[in-house]
Amino acid sequence: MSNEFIKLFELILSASLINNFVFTRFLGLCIFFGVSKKMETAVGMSITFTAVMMISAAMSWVIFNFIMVPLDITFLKIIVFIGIIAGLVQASDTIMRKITPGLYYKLGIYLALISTNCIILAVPLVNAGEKYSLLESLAFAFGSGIGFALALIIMASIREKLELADVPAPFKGLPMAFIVTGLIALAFTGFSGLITL
Amino acid sequence: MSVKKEHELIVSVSPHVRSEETTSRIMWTVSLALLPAALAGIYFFGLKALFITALCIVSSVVSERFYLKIVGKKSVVGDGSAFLTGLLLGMNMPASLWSFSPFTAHVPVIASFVAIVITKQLFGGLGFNVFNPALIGRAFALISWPKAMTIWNEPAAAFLAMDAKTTATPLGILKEEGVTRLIEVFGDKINLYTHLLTGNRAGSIGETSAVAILIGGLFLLYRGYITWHIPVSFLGTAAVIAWVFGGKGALFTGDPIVHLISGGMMLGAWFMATDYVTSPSIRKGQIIFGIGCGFLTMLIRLKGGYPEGVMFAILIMNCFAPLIDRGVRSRVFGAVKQVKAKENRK
Amino acid sequence: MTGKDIIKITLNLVIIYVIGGLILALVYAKASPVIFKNNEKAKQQALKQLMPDADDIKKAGDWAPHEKHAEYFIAKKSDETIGYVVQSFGKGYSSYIDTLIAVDRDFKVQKINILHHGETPGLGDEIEAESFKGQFKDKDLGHLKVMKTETTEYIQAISGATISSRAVTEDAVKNGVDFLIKTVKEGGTGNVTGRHN
Amino acid sequence: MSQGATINLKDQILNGIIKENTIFKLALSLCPSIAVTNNLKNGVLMGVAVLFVQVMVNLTISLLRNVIQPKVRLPIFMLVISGWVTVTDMSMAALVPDVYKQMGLYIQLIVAFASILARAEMFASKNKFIPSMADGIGMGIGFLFALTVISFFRELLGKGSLWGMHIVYTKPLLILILPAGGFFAVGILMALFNWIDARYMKKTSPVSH
Repeated sequence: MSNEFIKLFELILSASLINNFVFTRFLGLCIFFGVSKKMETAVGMSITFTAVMMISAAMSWVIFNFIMVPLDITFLKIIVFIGIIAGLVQASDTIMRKITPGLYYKLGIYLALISTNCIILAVPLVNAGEKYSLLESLAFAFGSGIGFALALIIMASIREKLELADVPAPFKGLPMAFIVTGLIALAFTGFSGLITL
Repeated sequence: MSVKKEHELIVSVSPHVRSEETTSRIMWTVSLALLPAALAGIYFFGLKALFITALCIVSSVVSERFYLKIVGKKSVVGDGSAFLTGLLLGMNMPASLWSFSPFTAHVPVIASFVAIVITKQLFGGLGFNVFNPALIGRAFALISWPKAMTIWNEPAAAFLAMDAKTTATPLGILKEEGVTRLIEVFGDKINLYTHLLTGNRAGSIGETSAVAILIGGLFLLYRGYITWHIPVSFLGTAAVIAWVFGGKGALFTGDPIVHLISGGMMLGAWFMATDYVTSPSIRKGQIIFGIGCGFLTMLIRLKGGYPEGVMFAILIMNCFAPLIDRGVRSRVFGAVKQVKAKENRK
Repeated sequence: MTGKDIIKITLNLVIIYVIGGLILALVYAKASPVIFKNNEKAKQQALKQLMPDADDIKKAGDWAPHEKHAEYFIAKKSDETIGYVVQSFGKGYSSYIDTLIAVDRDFKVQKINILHHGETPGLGDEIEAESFKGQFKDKDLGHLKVMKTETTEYIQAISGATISSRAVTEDAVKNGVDFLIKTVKEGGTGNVTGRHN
Repeated sequence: MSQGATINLKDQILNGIIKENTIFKLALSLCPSIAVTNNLKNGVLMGVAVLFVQVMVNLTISLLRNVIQPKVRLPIFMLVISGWVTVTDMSMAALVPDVYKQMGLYIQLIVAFASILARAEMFASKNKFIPSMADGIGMGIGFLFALTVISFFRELLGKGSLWGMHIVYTKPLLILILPAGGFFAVGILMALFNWIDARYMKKTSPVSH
């Protein structure tokens, strides 16, 4: 029992810090660079993203293991997973708009962006590939969400500081964002070897 | 231009820098404070150490000149910041790098370039860099040339000897073979402590002598260039974690002293983590920063893949420094707002 | 939107999805045997490389080092058993190192191969180098030990990568050989093959 | 007509490589592409895979543009894209199993490429067969070009080899094949592109205006 628990904890830690999707696998970069200009949007995106990630991972897991595996149609996983994500995003858009319009105005704008984020598709694909259990899948999704949130928030705070800086012209904007991300990735190498999965 | 730069700098780091102090005086004073530790390193590791340190300083200053010339900015090399970065970087390198078979003397040069150009100048120069330049230079070198950067010379060889024996650092022994073996290597516990305190042990050039670093650190503290917040919270957290979790098997059996005076802990806590530009500027934030550094250092040392975690810990906390500053500041503002709101309600 | 519209749109969607699904199924039907065959071929080749003398290498069973799925094989030359090949995992610095080990009938290591790992480039990845792998020739269970000093009797560690060296030697290879000795000797060779053939 | 078509084709292809280079200029579809560029072979194959998907998607959608109901066009685009990605995924698994082992996940993630959907929506759904194909080829080649350049530098400097063959027997800058170095490489190449662009624009602006 406690062994299980430790494994879940390690999964979360590994997905969020050691194998952070942004810093070690280059995923989610478009959104990462797009919404990390301001802290407020970064926080909004983080919350929405983690929530959608958990739900989509759970749904994908259930459909994959209870429908696709028995029917032997796992080769359709890309289409099915992207369909689940698009449907989920669309549904939560509609539901949020009706039930909590206040929250919708705060977080709804990020919903549309999420479906083009590769991390959200990568997580169910990894879950299916590694044959994770439901709990493990959820832990992995949560860790990945937290990792993305962490990356976004750190980046936003650094970019706010950079706004005052006199960055050389060719490096202004994205190139500099890449350099900063590289430096953060360099710092995060310190976590390597912490957990072997 | 350079006047304007200094002005900007002072604005951005105002909580520390007293207005009458110029940047250059700060830089030269910190360099002076580093001198005892650097001299101790040269004493123990010989001429090679001197060469490596000098190479780093020269490369840093040249890189800065070169870059400023290319982009057409006026030179601010006189402010001593490139010199300080070079000195710190040199002190963080193993003396064994001064070797021609295999050739590794290019490592300090490229590391200096990365430190000065990528970490500092691309961000718009001193005052705007997010990461400690010397530490990024070292991390870059460690990852690019992992072998060359982890060959450690035995200290106290002949001063002029060019090929000294290699050995493991105390932390390396601690990580792989445990504390009993470490004490065995040095004879007894007292011997171990004195070796670690004086600096008569393997390690980076400037990190070995805990006493020399402490002298420099206390000097800076006395002169008011740094405050106690970061070093004390850094070392305190590390000591507590080392004591509680550092032992084998049972809790509360670790040896905090060994952890505090080995590796780069002292140099990191007094000279790297306290860098004005890359640490939080508010006292409360500095304490959080120090605790984070201490925690991460011990996490990496005890659980991570590397035997030493000071460099990565400080770099990771550098990432968080703007966030900490923001959080602490906004909480202060938040408190004011609440009070005001209450008053308004009345 | 009228009811007719909805029906039309639904029909449109359904038809296109069905066609898409059919096309994919067709491609899958074509590709999957090739993928399967390629994987089998690659596996056979890897085995053959470890045991060049054998003319028949058959799977003998499964086992689970570090709770991972691994297989072991019996190598025969004109119907006489000349050795065994076992797959094993070692817990390395930042990954589980997937290894294949060939032993002769006296359970002396003949050759090892690293199938997959995620060790640090420049340090740990030297476990793939011939200078390291070559050391395993003719080592028996008692000599699978890592030394940091120069040695030919035991296995000499890669400088700067003791953890990875140990993971291969004292975890993957040693456990694999140990497992083989226990299963094959105690279970009896005939027994193991008999069960699976 | 054929004359016009070729000029158009050339322009469109050039547009994709330089002016609207997906990676260096538009900064789209960065994620899986950069992850696989630590060696030339993977980088080029990834570029080819994307080129193939982009062209096929453009063709399919251009063919279907009169059949698709506008209200459900996005789900249908997604289906077309993921269908072609699945085809690519399976073919690569069958044809180049050793490469596929290293970058399978990233091939599957081509689905989430914003640039492919964007071209389908902006261009292929409104244009005829041949221009759509030219557009797909242009964008795809631009992409392939960017990945080739990035992976060329990363493998040469990081591993001292090209396409798996050793050029120099040391690893000059190992960091470049690691994630941190990948970010540096892309950032510096982007800045270089910006710089060339700025220079080039300055030189040609008196002519073009």
